[in-house]
This record gives sequence, C-alpha cells and structure tokens, in this order.
Amino acid sequence: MMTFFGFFTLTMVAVVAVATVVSSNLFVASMWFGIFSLLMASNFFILDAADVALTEAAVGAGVSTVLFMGALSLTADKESIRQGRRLLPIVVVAVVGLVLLIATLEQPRLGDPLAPVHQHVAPWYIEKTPEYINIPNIVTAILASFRGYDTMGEVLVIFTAGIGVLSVLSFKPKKRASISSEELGQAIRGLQHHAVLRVVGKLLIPVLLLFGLLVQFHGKYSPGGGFSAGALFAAAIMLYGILEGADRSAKAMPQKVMINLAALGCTIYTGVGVACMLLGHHFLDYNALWTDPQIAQYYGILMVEFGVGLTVTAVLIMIFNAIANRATY
Amino acid sequence: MMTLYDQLPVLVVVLPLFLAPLVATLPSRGKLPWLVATITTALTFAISISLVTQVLETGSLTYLLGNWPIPFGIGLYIGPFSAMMALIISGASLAGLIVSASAMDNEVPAEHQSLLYSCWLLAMSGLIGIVITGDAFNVFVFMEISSLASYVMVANGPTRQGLTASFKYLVTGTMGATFYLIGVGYLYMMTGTLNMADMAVRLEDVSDTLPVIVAGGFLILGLAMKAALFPMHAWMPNAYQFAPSAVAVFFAACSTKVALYVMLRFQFQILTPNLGNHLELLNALIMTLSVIGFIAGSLIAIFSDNLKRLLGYSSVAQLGYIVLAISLGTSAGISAAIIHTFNHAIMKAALFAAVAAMVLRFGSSKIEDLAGVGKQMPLTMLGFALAGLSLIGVPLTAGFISKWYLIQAVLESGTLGILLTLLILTSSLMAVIYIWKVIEIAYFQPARQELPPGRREAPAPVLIVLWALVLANFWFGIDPELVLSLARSEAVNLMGVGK
Amino acid sequence: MNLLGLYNYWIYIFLLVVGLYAVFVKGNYVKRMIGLGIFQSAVFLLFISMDKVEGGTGPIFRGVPTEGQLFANPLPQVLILTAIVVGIAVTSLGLAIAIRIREEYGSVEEADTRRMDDQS
Amino acid sequence: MILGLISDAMLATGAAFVVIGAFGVIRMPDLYTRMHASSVTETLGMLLVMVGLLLTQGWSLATFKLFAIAVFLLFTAPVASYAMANAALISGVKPKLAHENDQETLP
Repeated sequence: MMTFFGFFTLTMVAVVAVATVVSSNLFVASMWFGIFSLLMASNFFILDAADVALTEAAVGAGVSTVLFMGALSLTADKESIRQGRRLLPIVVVAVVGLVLLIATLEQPRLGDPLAPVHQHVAPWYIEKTPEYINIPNIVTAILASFRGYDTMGEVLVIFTAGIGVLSVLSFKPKKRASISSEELGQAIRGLQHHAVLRVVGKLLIPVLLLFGLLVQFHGKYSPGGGFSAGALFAAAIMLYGILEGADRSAKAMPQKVMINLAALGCTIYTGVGVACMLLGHHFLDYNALWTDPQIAQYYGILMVEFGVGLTVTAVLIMIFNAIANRATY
Repeated sequence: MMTLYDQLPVLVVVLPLFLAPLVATLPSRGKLPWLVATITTALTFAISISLVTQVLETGSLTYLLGNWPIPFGIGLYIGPFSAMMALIISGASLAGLIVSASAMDNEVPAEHQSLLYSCWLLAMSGLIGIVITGDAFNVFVFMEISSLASYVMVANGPTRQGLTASFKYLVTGTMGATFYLIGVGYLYMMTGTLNMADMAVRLEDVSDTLPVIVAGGFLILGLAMKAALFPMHAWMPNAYQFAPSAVAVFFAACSTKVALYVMLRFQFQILTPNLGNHLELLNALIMTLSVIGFIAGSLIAIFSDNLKRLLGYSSVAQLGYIVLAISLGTSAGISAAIIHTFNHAIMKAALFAAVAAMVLRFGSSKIEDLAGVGKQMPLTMLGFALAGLSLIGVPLTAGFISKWYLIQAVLESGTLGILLTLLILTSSLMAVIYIWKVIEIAYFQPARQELPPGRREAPAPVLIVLWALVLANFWFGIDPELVLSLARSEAVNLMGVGK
Repeated sequence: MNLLGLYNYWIYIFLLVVGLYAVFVKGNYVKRMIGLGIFQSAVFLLFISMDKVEGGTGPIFRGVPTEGQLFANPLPQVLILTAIVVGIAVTSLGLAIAIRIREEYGSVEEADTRRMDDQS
Repeated sequence: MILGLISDAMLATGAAFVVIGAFGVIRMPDLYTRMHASSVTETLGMLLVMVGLLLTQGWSLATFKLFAIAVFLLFTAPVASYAMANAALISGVKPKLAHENDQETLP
C-alpha cells in the first residue's frame, strides 16, 4: 500500500514539476511550486524521513511560496515568451539525464538493506546514539552532536542570506516602482478589510506558535528541531504580516532587533563550541559542559538547537519584512 | 586537556565565524566594523602562518570535531596544501581589507559597510573551512557560506551591473554546488561514508562501477563551474568587474582556487586510485578543457577594453594552467599546480590592488580612461608593471618559477608534452600582448584626465599592500624554497613515496 | 520488482532534467529561481531515496528497542535538512537580487537587462 | 466490531463525497460553481474521513492529532475557498451563470 502511494506521489511530483516550468504566468508557476514542495514533503514522509518532510513542508511549501509571492508583486507576473536558442541547452540536459539514467542500472535498489549506505556509518549511529547521547530521535542526535559542525555552518548560511537580503534591499530605489498611491495603501493595509480572513487567520497564529514551540523543544523525542520550528515561528509572523499589513509586522519585529537576534542565535551556537574549547575539550564536544556525558550532551543539544531556532526565525522574518515592505520603501 | 596550540586547526575557521555575526550588529557609521574585521583577519593570518610551520615540522594535522571518531563525526585534515591555501586566503583577505580602508567608502555607502564586512568575514571563513575539512559534505556547507557571502558582496558593487553579475554568479554557483552534491551523493551511495580518506579506502570494493564514474564526472563538472573553468567561466569576469574593487582583490587571489583545491583532493585522493581505465578519459577531458581555457582566456583578455575584465579573463587563462597541471596525474603535476596556485594568488592580488587604486583616483577601469596613469601615479603603475612581468613569467619573478615547473611537468608526458609546451608559450606571449597594451597606454599616451595634485598617487594603505605583494613576487621568484617544500610534501602525501 | 526499485531514481533524474532545462532556457529571473528550486529538490529526493530500508521505520526510538529492529538511515536525512536550508537561503537571496534588478532596469527578463548593459 | 463497520462506512462515504466533488470540478462551467462543488463536498468528505479514522484509533495520541487536524481543516478549508472566490471576484472573473441584471452590481 505504502509503495503504491509512493509511486503515486512521485508521479504527481513529476507532473507538477512540468506544470511549474511550462506555465508562463509566474503566480501560477509559484503556486505550482508550492504544491510541488508539499508533494515532495509527503513523499519524504513515505520514505521514512519525517524530520525532512516537516522541514520541507514548512520551508518549501510555506515560507518560500510567500517569498515568491512577495517578489512577484514587486517584479512582473508574466514571463515574456521568447524563442531563444534552445537546442544547445536541450542537448546538454538530455546528455546529463541519459548519463544518470545509465548509472541507475548499477545502483542499489530502493530499500535494499544490503546497500552500502546501510552498512558502514549508519548502523554505528543507530547503535551508539542510545549509549552516548540517549535521545530517541537519531536525526537530532546526528544533526546537533555527531555532525554539529555542519549544522553550525548551516546556521551561518542562513544568517548570511539574511544579512545579504537586508543589504541588497536596503538600497533606496532610484525611482519608485510604478504603483498608484491607492494600490500602495492596499499593499500596506494587507487584508484588513477582509473580516473572515482576519478572524480565522488570527485564530491560527497562536496555534502555530504553540506548535512551533512543541517542534523546537520536543525535537529530541519526535520529528522536529530548530530548523522546522524556526520556519513555523516565522510562518506565524508572516501570517500576521499578511493579515494586518506588512508595516505592522515590521513595527512589531523591527529589522534592527531581528538582525541582533539572528546574530545572537549564531553566537549561541558557536559560543557553545568555544565554551567547550575553553574548558579544554574539542570544539563542540559537549561532554565538557557537565560531568555526566549524557546530561552534557542533552544540554548541549538543547542549547545549539535553541540557537538554530532563533537564527532561522529571525532571518526568515527579516527577509519577509524586507520584501513585503519594499513597495513602501 | 587541550592547549591553545592544539586548538589552532579549528580556530582558524571558528574565530572569524564567531566574530562575523557580531560585526553585522555593529553601528555602520565610522570605521569600527572595518577595524574588527581587519583585526580578526590579521589574527586568522597569524594562525595560518603558525599552521604552515606546524605542518612543515610535524606533517599533516587532524582534528576531531566534538571528539567523535572519524568516519562518524567530522574531522579536519590539514595537509601542506591546505595550510598553504589557508595562508593564501587569509593573506588575500587581509590585503583586500587594507585596500578597502581607503577604497571602500568610494564605492559602498557607509550604512551598508557593517553588513558587507560581516559577509567578508563569512566568505573568508567559508573558504578556509573548505580547505581544512576532511569531510565531503562539510565542503558543501562551507562552499555555500562562502558563495552566499560572495554573491552579496558582488551585488553591493557600485553600478547596477553588479546585480546582474551577482545573479549570474548565484545561478552558476548554486548549480555548481548542487552538481558537487550529486557527486558526493553517488559516492556516498556506493561507500556509505562521507569522510574523504575513508571514502578512498572503501571505494576500492566498488571501483569502476558506473555510479562511481558518474560521481567523478559530476564532481569535476560542479567544481569546474565553481572554479570558472573555460566553458563555465562566464560569471567570473563579470563578478570581478562589477564587485567593489577591494572585494575583487580578495576574490581574484583565492576564491576560484579553493574549488581547484577540492578538485585536486578528489582527483588524486579518491578518483585516481579507483576509476581504473576511465581515469584516462576523465583526464583527457579535463586537459582539453584546460588547454582551450588558457588559449581562449588569453585571447579574450587581449581584446578586453576594461582593465578589471582583462584581468578576469587572464585569471581564466591562469586557472587553465593549474587545471592542466592537475590533469597530468603525476606528482610533478601536483607540485606545479600547487606552486602556480600560490604564485598566481600573489600576482593577481597585486594587480587588482593597483587597479583598485586607479579606480579610486580615475573613477573608471576602462583602459582608455587610464591613459597617462604612469606619469600621474608612478608608484602604482610601476607596481602594476612589475606584477605584470610576473604574470608573463619573466625570470626572477614568481611567475617564472610556476612556468618552469609547469613546463617540466608537462614535458614528462612525451610528445604530447612538446605540443602542450608550445601552447603554454603561445599563451604566455599573449600575456605579453595584453600586459603591454596596458603599459603602453599608461606610459606613452597623454593623460585624458588631469588629477588634482594632492590626489595623484594612491593612498598609503593601498601602496603598502601593492608593494608588499610585488616584493613577495620577487622574493618567491628568487627564493621559492617554502612553496616548493610544501608542494613536494603534498605531492608525496597524495601520490605516495616513490611513485 | 527489481526495476521498480529504481523508480525513485528515475523521478529524481526527471526532476533534475526539468529543473536544469528551466535554469538554462528561461530568461525570466524569477522563473530561473523556480527552476533552481526544482533542481535542488531533485537532489533532496536522491538522498532521501537512499535512506529507505525495506521493513524499517523512521529513525526514532519508540519504547524499548527490540532485537533486529530496522531503522531508516538517519544520515541522508541530516544532510538534506541542511540542504533544504541552503535552498531557502539561496532562493531568498536570488529573489532579493531579482527585485533590485527590476527596480534598476525596469525588467526581470535577461534579454532586456543584457541589452541595457551592452548599451551602457 | 460495530465501531469498525461504522468507521468503514464513514470512510467510504467521505471518499465518495470527495470523488463527487472532483466530478463537479470537471463538469461545472465556471470558477465559482467549480469552487462551490469542490469546497462543500470536500469539507464534509474530509470530516467524515477524519471521524472514520478517529473511530479506528481508540484513545491514543493519534486520536488527539486527528481531532486537531479535523478542527483545523474545518477552519481553514472554507476560509480558503472564500478567499479564492473573493480574489477571483476582485481580479475581475465574472460568473458565467449570473443573470443579466446581476452583472451590473458586480465590480
């Protein structure tokens, strides 16, 4: 049954991908892209990757669709149909596809327990996680401890994106985009005149925040963690911005504060590592923090996940506010 | 108990990464962000020097992050080449930052500078992170840190072309990184590990299978995009031309070479022993690309009318030499590649520093606008000319040492070697032409624009950097022992003794 | 069944090809970002397809672990969690640059911006 | 046993409603009627499916989760339909089946 479901969603993913690329109305294309991400997320879930599914659903289907919409309202919603040189790209792409297709013939099959992937490093994680770290979610254990250095890099990637968007979009436009003052007013007010949307939307915000908290702090026991929780928190704020107007969300969450929070999140993560160093252990060796290694690992993971969540939340809010308030800049 | 000395391998990345977010929160006006960034970079540079001496004394260093054993946790690996790359990156960053002390205010509004310097530190630590890690996926993560920070810095360029250049850079860079990730994915699929050394060992069981060959192809392709190898080079001259001048000093010296470093690591440590008969094919492909690259790069450079663009295409050509050396697959080739990586970094940094000074005074980098610059900015132009000599490969300069070892390595491969040597010499002649084109206009044509007397010569910080780099060109041209010994011990590391 | 075990990989290749095609051929900057997104998602599918074990469950311990219990491989999941965040970072930066290009050039079509760059 | 039968019946009816809604989407002439077809049947069908699933679970954490999902869908699905129809009206999609004199009152 599950296998059949997998085939079905995979086929849907392929169809939707084609629809995304083909549709020349960009609003339609980005809605297709949101559906694409959601299907992808359900697919990940079928493939036993709940953490990834949660993150993909929150980030790919939620946040990035909002960002695309915001960007489209500032650029153009139609793509110009242009007949350019298409032969060379098609040939290149076809060759790449063909090469990969041939390579699949010697690849291990899906779910093959004897595949090399399941032999060497992975069993060690499954075997040793209860012994060294003792939290049920192995993904979180690897993410925050065994490969915590990667995750630190990741936090800094998202931080870089945040300050990048901020620095790119803080240039004053030379001439104001061609919108009338009435449209401008509408853009700022958001959906304030839609009573139904406002009431129902506002009901969802606290629930979203609550769910974000669950995902953040329960991530050691069930799917979740800093990344998905951050995306959920940011989604709640984005919902508020969409309902009440982006100027209000920007006033509630000023960019200056957000950038400080994002930097704080990074500093918490790197700071935990530096603290381990100062205590005479390796970088990010949480065992330095306490005498009992399991408790030390527990608190180390708690702290770095908090740093991750803080940075992701702050950066995504920052990016949303920067794009959504651009029309009034 | 670990001492500070034991922590240096990780500190070289962590120090700038720890301080970069703080720089972003500093008040933008005033010199504070610049000062913090410069001090951080100087410390990083000092750590890199210490790492180089450590590697020369005791051999390669390893460091376990989180103290987890190696294929399970992430390990750092610092060999001679990595230590040298860390030195190049932090040195180039320091040079760029000193130049930016006087060149940045002109091009980037003051209120953006704290974000820009934060990105600068992130780019630097990302690049260093790539060269010192021993984990294939970790390379991807740090590649993304450095790339994103670089896109931001290019987008902050003074003209609107900076935006399109940055977008093109972003698309190519992301495609390159994703191709790299596909390659790593296939290697992981066949080995079940991400640690490079472990991968090399475990690949022996599955060598010559199709996924491994595909992995090799995708890795090389992705890294070639990142390294601006010839058909994928289009983003690079644009990015160098439209980025702020001081940023170009930093990028030109090191950013693409990091991708070449990774390519060299994969090529010799992982692919060469495990590709069997297909290695020849891969090498032939890379060699063809590199030869077309250096001929075409030099040719386009001759016809460029913008000095920054000219130097950008010259970089395409010079990277072609490095890749040619890699494609030879011999230990002499490795040495030549490493030596040229180092020497090209110091000459290109010097050239771009001189250009930054000219842009600061003339407000343009079009070659025809720079007429008569030799009389108005004699010290700057002399520095440019001397670094240009090194680029051509005149004896007594670092460039000569590179060419010498490159041609030696090439000649080992028999008759093909003679042809390749001829091509290298042709490309060098082209370098003479494009450097001469600049020198002719600078010295022998009347000035188009008379500079006010007080603002003729470049400001002191730029001059100091420029001349330090020019002297380094001569120093390493006369006494290349440091670079040679690093290159030799890396070649021994990768190829084993006696091969 | 043997060949059907490759279905995931075929779809991954198909998505990769579609995404790459969009990046190469489309001239609209926003559309290119969408293409890049599909391209990256394809790679996510490649990695996540590796983690599946026949008869296994998600890599979370529930209750007392029994002997011979099979778990999906957690490592590719960690890598892709990381890669998803890289994806959104790249997307948002690309969109911000596209917005600025529209403000400076009045268009987000590459053909237009290239023409304007050539003129200046 | 009886609970199982009831839940099966509810799942089947729910699925049937969704299928009918899908037919409506294909057969109806314009956007508003199509949305009417899909949103009404879907809300009911979804509720039936959720309740059917609830009955199979007994008292567990999954019950609570299913209940929460049902409540959320009850809130969001009609609102989403409303928002879509509203957006269509604002952006000038005219209902095909409206009477002549109704057309004038539309924006």
